[in-house]
Amino acid sequence: MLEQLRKKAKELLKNKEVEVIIGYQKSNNNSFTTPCFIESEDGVDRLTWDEHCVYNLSLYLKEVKGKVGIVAKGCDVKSIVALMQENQIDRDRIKIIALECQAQVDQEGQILEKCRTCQVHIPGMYDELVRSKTSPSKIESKESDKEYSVLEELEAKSTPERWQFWQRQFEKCIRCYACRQVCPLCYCSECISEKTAPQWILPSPSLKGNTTWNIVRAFHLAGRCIDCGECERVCPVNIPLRRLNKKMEKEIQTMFNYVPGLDSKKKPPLVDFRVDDPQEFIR
Amino acid sequence: MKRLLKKEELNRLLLGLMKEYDVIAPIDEEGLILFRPVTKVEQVLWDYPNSLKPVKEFFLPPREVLFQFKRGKVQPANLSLKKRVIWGVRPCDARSLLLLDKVFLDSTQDVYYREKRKSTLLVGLSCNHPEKSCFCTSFASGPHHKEGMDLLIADLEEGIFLLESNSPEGEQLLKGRGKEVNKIDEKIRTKIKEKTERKIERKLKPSQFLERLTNGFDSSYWEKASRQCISCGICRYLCPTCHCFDIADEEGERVRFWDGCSFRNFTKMTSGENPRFGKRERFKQWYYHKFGYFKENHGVFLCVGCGRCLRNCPVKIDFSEVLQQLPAQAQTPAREG
Amino acid sequence: MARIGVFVCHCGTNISATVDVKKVAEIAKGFPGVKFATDYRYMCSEPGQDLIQKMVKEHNLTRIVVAACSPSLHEKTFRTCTQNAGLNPYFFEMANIREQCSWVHDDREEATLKAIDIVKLATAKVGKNNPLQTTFIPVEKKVLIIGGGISGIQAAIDVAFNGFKAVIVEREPSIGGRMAMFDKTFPTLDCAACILTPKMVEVNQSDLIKLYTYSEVEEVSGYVGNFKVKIRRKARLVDENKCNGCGTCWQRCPVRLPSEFDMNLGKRKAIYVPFPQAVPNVPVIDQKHCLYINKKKCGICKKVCPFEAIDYEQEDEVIEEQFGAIIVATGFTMFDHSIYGEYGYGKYKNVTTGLHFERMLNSSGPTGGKIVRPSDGKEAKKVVFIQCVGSRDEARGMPYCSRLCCMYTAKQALLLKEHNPEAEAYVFYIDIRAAGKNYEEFVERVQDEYGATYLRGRVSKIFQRNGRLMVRGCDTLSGTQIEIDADLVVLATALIARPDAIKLAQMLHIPYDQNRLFTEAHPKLAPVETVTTGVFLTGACQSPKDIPDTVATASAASVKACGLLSHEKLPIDPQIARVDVEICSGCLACKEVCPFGAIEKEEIVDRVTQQKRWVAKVAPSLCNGCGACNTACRPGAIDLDGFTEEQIFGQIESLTADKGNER
Amino acid sequence: MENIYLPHSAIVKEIISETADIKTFRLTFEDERLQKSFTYLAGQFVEFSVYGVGEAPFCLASSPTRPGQIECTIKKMGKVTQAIHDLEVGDQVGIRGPYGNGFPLKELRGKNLVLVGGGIGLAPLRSLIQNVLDKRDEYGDVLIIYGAKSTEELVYQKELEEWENSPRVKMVLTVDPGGEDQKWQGEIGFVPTILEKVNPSPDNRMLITCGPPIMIRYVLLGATGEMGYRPQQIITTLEMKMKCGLGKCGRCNIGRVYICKDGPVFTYQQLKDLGNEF
Amino acid sequence: MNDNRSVKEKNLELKPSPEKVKIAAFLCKWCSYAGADLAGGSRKKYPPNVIVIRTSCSARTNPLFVWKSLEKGLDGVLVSGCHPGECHYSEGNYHTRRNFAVFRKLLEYIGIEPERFHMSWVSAAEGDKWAQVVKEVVKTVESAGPNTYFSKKKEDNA
Repeated sequence: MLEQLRKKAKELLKNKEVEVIIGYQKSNNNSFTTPCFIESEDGVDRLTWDEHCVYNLSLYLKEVKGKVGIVAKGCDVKSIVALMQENQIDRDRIKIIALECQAQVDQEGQILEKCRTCQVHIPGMYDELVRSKTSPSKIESKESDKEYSVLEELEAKSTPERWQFWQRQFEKCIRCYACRQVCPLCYCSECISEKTAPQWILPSPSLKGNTTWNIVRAFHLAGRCIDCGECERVCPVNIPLRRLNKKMEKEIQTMFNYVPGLDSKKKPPLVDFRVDDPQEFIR
Repeated sequence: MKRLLKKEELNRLLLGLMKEYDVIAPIDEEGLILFRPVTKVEQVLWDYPNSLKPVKEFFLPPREVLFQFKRGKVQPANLSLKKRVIWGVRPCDARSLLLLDKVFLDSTQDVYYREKRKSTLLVGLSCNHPEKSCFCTSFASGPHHKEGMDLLIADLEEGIFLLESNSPEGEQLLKGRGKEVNKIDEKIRTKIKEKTERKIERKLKPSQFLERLTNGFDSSYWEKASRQCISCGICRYLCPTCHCFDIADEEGERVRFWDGCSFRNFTKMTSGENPRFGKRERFKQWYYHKFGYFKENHGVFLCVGCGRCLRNCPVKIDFSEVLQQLPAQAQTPAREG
Repeated sequence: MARIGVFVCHCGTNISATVDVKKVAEIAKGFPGVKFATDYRYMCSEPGQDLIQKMVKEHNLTRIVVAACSPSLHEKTFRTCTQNAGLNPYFFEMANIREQCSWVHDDREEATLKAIDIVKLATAKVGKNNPLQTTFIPVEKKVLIIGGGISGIQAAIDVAFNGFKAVIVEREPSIGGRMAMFDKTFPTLDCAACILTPKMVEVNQSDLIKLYTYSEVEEVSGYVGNFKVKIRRKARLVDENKCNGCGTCWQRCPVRLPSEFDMNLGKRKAIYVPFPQAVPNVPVIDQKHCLYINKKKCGICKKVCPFEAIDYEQEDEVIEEQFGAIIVATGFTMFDHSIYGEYGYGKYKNVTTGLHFERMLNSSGPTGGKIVRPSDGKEAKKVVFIQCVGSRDEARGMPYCSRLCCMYTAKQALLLKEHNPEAEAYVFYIDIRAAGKNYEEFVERVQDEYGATYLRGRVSKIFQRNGRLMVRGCDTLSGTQIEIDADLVVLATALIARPDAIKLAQMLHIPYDQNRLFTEAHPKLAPVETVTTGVFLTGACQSPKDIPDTVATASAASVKACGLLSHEKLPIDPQIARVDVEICSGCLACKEVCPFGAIEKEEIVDRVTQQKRWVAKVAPSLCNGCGACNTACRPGAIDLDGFTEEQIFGQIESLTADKGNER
Repeated sequence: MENIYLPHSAIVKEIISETADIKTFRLTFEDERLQKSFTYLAGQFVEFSVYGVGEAPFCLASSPTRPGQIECTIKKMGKVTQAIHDLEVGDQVGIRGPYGNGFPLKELRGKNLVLVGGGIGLAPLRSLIQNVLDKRDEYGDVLIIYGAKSTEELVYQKELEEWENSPRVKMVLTVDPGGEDQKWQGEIGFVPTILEKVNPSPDNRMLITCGPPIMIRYVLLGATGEMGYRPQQIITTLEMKMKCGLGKCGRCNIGRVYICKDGPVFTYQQLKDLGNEF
Repeated sequence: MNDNRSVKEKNLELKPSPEKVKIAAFLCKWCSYAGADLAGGSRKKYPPNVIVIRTSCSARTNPLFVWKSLEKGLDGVLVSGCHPGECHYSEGNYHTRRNFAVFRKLLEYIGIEPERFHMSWVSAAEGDKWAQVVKEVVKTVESAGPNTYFSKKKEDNA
């Protein structure tokens, strides 16, 4: 697969279809895989592809100007679709080199939770597709592979227990905003957390400020988050952020039968409505 | 003064400290290694790489109430603090406090910081298994340095520890404990010291940093180096020497809390002007402040080589690489990246 | 900080009865920014408003809070008063301590505490009000009148008389509505056609009034002064311009069908005019029953028509026009009394309704004016009238009185005697409602001169006994059970709203009540207006009305509409949305949720990066100020004046000031 | 040991509204001892606190040579300035400072001065002008060039006349093109162009300029261009976001210096040595 | 709220009895606010715990206002608007319905008792329904007791 990727990348650069390609590379002396920006043909050899390419490169699309090539997994493509839905990128300046991806692993080599329930091993949208020759080795499925099993444990708890659990988590937050900066859908030039008139969110990492910040973030991603899992990966204090977004995803799917990142023509759920939307909770 | 103690003697020392002081030590909290107040010896971790959050958090806390105001009256927060001991500080963190002292204890003393420094004893633990990302040796420090500590514990393996005091209070703690240290112990200790220092392969040559930075200011190198950065606050917050903070009024209190020059509104003026609007300028500011301006003003780099920034960067930027590959002379733009 | 003046109103005793207004004013002095607080018996009165203007000068106040009734009553009054005091009219807030406090609580202590909170809320909000300037929009000088009955016709005539253009949209092939079906009208016994037809002709001949008959309103958008309305002109299959109504076609048409206009007592053809004096006098082809349309046979009407006016291929046509104001005159329909099994409707042919009787009375009606029994066509001697069929019947969800059935039943009893002196009229009633001018005298005359027997009581059952229709009821005055063998029974069924009233209300965004009757802006102060500025109500669609009231409301509505149109341009509410382009990142979520399409994409050059980027732009004339965009906008780049984030925030903070987060 | 973050409470004695969105606040410290002992230099600034809202730095517009109240001229821009503009006479605020280095009076002594101000930039210069006028003979002649966007935005209108008729002081007022109204007799044009038009000779003269960054940039270019001023002869203030005022919070760090501690007043030469971040 | 004005304040504090729950009601001015007025007009009595904040449309009520009210200590929040199809702006309440259908799940998920947040459709003609809604909401919020989310534990800032 790697040679195909490099060949395609070289082609794109050669006939000037793109000015830069955002991809993955092994950083030279240590074993880390990191994002990279290739601008010349012979730089293409730095491109790599393995199960450590966890980064969602679509977060760079808004900053990098001009014609851009991007190496993308299935989940990354979903976030590109979501960005198109919200007029943040125009499709024809982007060339997507999509890769069939079985699963990515975390630092300890465990398969990421999101990959267990992934339905886009073959990405939904692309300009070039790189398929893997070998038949995909079946990941041994665990019973916890049902789509929203990650939520069951917390949903089973009582309300006060849930409040204790989340207060415990939000207390750890140091407000480094890595969860916001890494998220491709958090593209606002001035985030609501920076607003002083009115001050929606207390700026210091107090319990009250942290709780409000995490609630605002979860609500602002409701119906938009495509579960690339980056926020949870980068959180230095290991707050289970994915569980917040996954809960929103689950509720929106059950109520409005909408899954984000699949159709760039569709209106995101919270700016759309149907006359027969559920309203059993309204007196 | 140097003494040799067995493990249980060390534990007894720790227990004694717990009676007299508030003891803060590294514990494992849901997989995170953090310094937390401890009451039981078992809680304390012994073999751990380094804590996630540096001990800076006990002197320049993530959030600190400067004063409260009620009905127009200003009530400063009470500064006096029960005497405490931070156990298990790594040499790099201890040294970082000395650097912070240069900022907070200069001519205009920061009262909050000073009270905390005065009422805290530092009992360090030297490193025998440094991380791949550690490079304290490149910045006038080392796995066994006792700079900035009151007492340093060196683990000679097989349950024997060589304790060396580095301040009168340290000596006070050590008096009448354990055995004399003889030549062989000294030799074992220096052998272990050199062995660990050799383990640190990541070597930097900081000498040319200042010069390369000064004339590389406008180089297009920074455009390439900063591209990968997502401007979050992790490297700034987890760095033991980064000391920038913000002040705001929150519900009846004026609070000071950590801030980072990586954020766009760090230098955004109310008029909308922002000298460091772009990601490139904000990325550069970290390097120039730590290895340029601080060096020029205080003659020492604002870095202790603890490696936290390398370990925790979400996009794995290796900042030591960024510095190593700093071009000697000014770069002409758009060279192959 | 703004210098706020708080004025707490007693409203006579409406507020001061349960709220300690003195204490509220006293405590209001302590709220942030309040420089002056007082209480007064009638703030909305002349001296009350003078008090405000005097205090503004004396204490150079910059913001006004009046704690009194609901803003829907006097917000306008006090805004003008604030303006006259030299301040921006939007530096004013109303604290509703009457409808939402003094009237709904009886514990004086709690009511006072709540009033204090409400006033605190208002002072917090007013402190953050921005000075808003009203902006103006051009007005389309044309009125849309939905419904061509007497109310629509009268409204059109009055609008034209004022020199403005009017367009009547009537669903039936001809205007005239219900009144065209009547024979005589009470109390003067004028012939309905004689007073209606001239008005219909006047409407048809006026060059300021355009008629769209056999048409319906399909879609309404825009707002006062600029309504964009789509009208569907259903295909008549007859070309209006060519046909002069000579009638050859409907004489030769072979298909005979029951005529709805004659309540199915008479017949009409497949190509027909509902009634002789129809305006426009142009027939329409009933596509369901026309032989040519269904089976491609016949086609006689096309052959015989001297002016080739018949056009089987004619299609529905949807036209769009601009209007400055809309008058709703859609009238009423009759209550479906078949649910009263005891009256045997459907089982017995001779049980009919008032409208049937009216058609029989009418000389151009199906029976040529003779009152007969629909079962066998014989003359009806004994006629029993039953009042309140459907009206005043809580169990059937019809609590209201239809107001005019007593009168037209009395008229019908009188005319029965006139047509056939030997006939006997019996009227079962609960209470006679004859409150209009000369109404009571009219009913007295029917009873004395014309000998109609009025029986106070309800009818329990109508049944057949050996070929005779028996009406059993009681007469509570004499306390006896009565049975009358009647030739004919006439039920005075209730007047109810049109079945599609809700669809129209939603199209026009006007509220309606549980009886599906359109709700007026205020029963006493604004009976012909609705809360949606520019939309007016007349006639029975608002509540059952007889012809005198209908004509009165029609003239009232047209004056109101013309009042709007007489302005060169109309002030629009400045409480609309504003975009802060510094913060907007161009995701256009606001554009998606805007019901009025008031937000468009705009490319600007960023002040700092000098690069082009997309932002949202609000069209002030289209924005109605709903604020849906504020919620959809994540970074809070769009704000709605009048209900800004800061204002609502300030209110929440003032509400929770004593909740301990102010350590 | 004095807590550097603790504001001293002061009372607003008088509020003069200069323009639609600029007001001058006259303050005195609540405790008399501090009121007497509080000394400062022209060009220094204080951190102005409105409790519950926040804190922001403002230069002292009054001069140390005129003891009594201290004055700050503040333009309504953001949350804190909005709250300040809402203050009433008699309200209590917090003041800490003075911070910053202030104008180098020693170097200015005996020299002719040209003061170039733009909009609210005249506030720090006013402190210097009053200082110079109170010790008139220690300085050469004084030329004041002051401009604003429009006539309504000129501050200290009363004092401008007073300065004009004080000894050996020449005053040139200007408004940006389009900002003039009928009654305006002064110049029309941007401040840097007017400066080049008046073209004061650089010998034995120091140029001090404060105002919006764009204006300062053109004034510096113009002055060191054909007007022949050497960078050491030009003094300006640098506008940066400041929080602590004591070089701790890292916000105002440019090059080796902290604007709040080592500035905000710099000679153009110093700025040049700072490297081109500026 | 700028506190330093209190030196001058003559605040005769009428301390509200602590256990009385305090509820904010965001009412759309076209229907629910008018319905509340009608309840007043017909002298329908209901408990005084609900304070009304008037908004242009229920769609203007940002769910984060609801969180802000709970965060600042209110015991319950009610959002009320026009019945679907009757919105003066034709679609406003449809958006409100979706926003809060999602937001209330988030609130419950992080541990806010469902009894604290309520929504209702009250038209301009439903005075007595408004009184009924208020009674029910006050009873339910009282069952959840006062809001102690942020007041119990003193935030540590070690």
